[in-house]
Amino acid sequence: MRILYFSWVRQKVGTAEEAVTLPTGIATVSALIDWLKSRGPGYEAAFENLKLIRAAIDQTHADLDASIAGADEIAFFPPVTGG
Amino acid sequence: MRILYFSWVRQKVGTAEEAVTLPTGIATVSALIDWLKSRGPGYEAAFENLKLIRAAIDQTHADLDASIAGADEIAFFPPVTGG
Amino acid sequence: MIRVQTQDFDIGAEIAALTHGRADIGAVVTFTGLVRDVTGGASVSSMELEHYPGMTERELARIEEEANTRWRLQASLIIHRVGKLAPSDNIVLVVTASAHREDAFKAAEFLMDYLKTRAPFWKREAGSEGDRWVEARESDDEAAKRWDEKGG
Amino acid sequence: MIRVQTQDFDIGAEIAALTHGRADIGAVVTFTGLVRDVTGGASVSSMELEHYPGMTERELARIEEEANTRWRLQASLIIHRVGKLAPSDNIVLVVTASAHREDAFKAAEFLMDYLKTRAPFWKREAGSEGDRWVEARESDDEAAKRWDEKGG
Repeated sequence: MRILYFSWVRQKVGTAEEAVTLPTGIATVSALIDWLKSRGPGYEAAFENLKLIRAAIDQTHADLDASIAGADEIAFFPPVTGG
Repeated sequence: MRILYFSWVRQKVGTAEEAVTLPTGIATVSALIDWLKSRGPGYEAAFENLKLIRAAIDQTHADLDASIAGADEIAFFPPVTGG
Repeated sequence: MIRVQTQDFDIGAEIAALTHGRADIGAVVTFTGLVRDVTGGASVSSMELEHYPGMTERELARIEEEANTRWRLQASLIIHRVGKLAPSDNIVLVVTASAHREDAFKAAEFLMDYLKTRAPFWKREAGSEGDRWVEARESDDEAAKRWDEKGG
Repeated sequence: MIRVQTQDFDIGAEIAALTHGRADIGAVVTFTGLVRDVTGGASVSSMELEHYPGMTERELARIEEEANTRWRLQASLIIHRVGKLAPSDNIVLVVTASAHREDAFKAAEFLMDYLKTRAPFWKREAGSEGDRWVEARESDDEAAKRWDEKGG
């Protein structure tokens, strides 16, 4: 599974993109975040305040309780500020 | 006093502009219209339906019951259709 | 700024002139009105725009001033053409510039609603049903009325 | 039509391309967003626009399709720039064309409100207070929410 990070989430995590192999039992975006946070202080800092985190599954906006079953690409980013 | 006519009011009256000397006692736009209607069938046709008549006194929108005292220029026209 | 003219306008050039050297503008809204070749089922081959010289300029200036009182605008522009026009020709241009989009959008809508009901222009269409004066739309009166209630 | 690009756009040329040869268009509304040199009290010397390639295009296409479902549009266009920008540079252009002004205005406002809350772009400003990621405005969320209730 590919994980992408944008804006300050990318900066805090320290990478724009990575491929991960998830342990079994991780079924939702939230569970994925919990697992990522266990991987180091950069992840912990990035996901400290979940109110500021938005997610997309396969390039479509998704809630944090959405299922990630079958997903190829998950992205994390702050609320958007374009326009 | 100058009287101006626009759009189909102009066409029905048969002139775009005229100078008139009003008899005494004509105090409002309505009274002016009544007096104009007495001047011929063109005027009568133009002012047949007052719901379709708008007026301006010295280039400012005015109601039909507005006073014309001291006015230099009165204009009559249908509801506007620009834009 | 207001202009009444027979010649066409260049929207890009007008925006550029209005915003040139201004880095306090975050939002520009334009409205362009064009001649359609069909109105109310009748085909239109040409249109003649009559106006009330003098009152037109005063009324447009008044409308623009009112918009600038109601919203925070960095700049605004109204151009209205008169004379003979053909289908797809430009008729009117409204430009509003503001720090934020809300003000620019609301002011542009307001300007158009007021212009449609208060600026002394009259359209005459020539086409499949002969020549006819365009009738005022009730929906324009209603659109203008909504600004009486809410301040913006 | 949607485009994500680093280069600037020419509003007049974009409108002309969109409306060329179309005499069924009576109203064109454009919204242009520009870089301001001051935001939230801090001066801005440059701006960097990051985006999510792939999702950006999908999301913009989705937003445009939704606008075309809600209103009768003859044509629509969204252009959003990415990369490094300076104060007074263009950021975004939305164009809507319709027979009547109500549809064109509403659709343009809707497109901007949705773009502001759903399209994956992030602004980073450099200026008097160092570099900082622009924070999302609550007023943008509220602006987007109003479209949930009324259908248009």
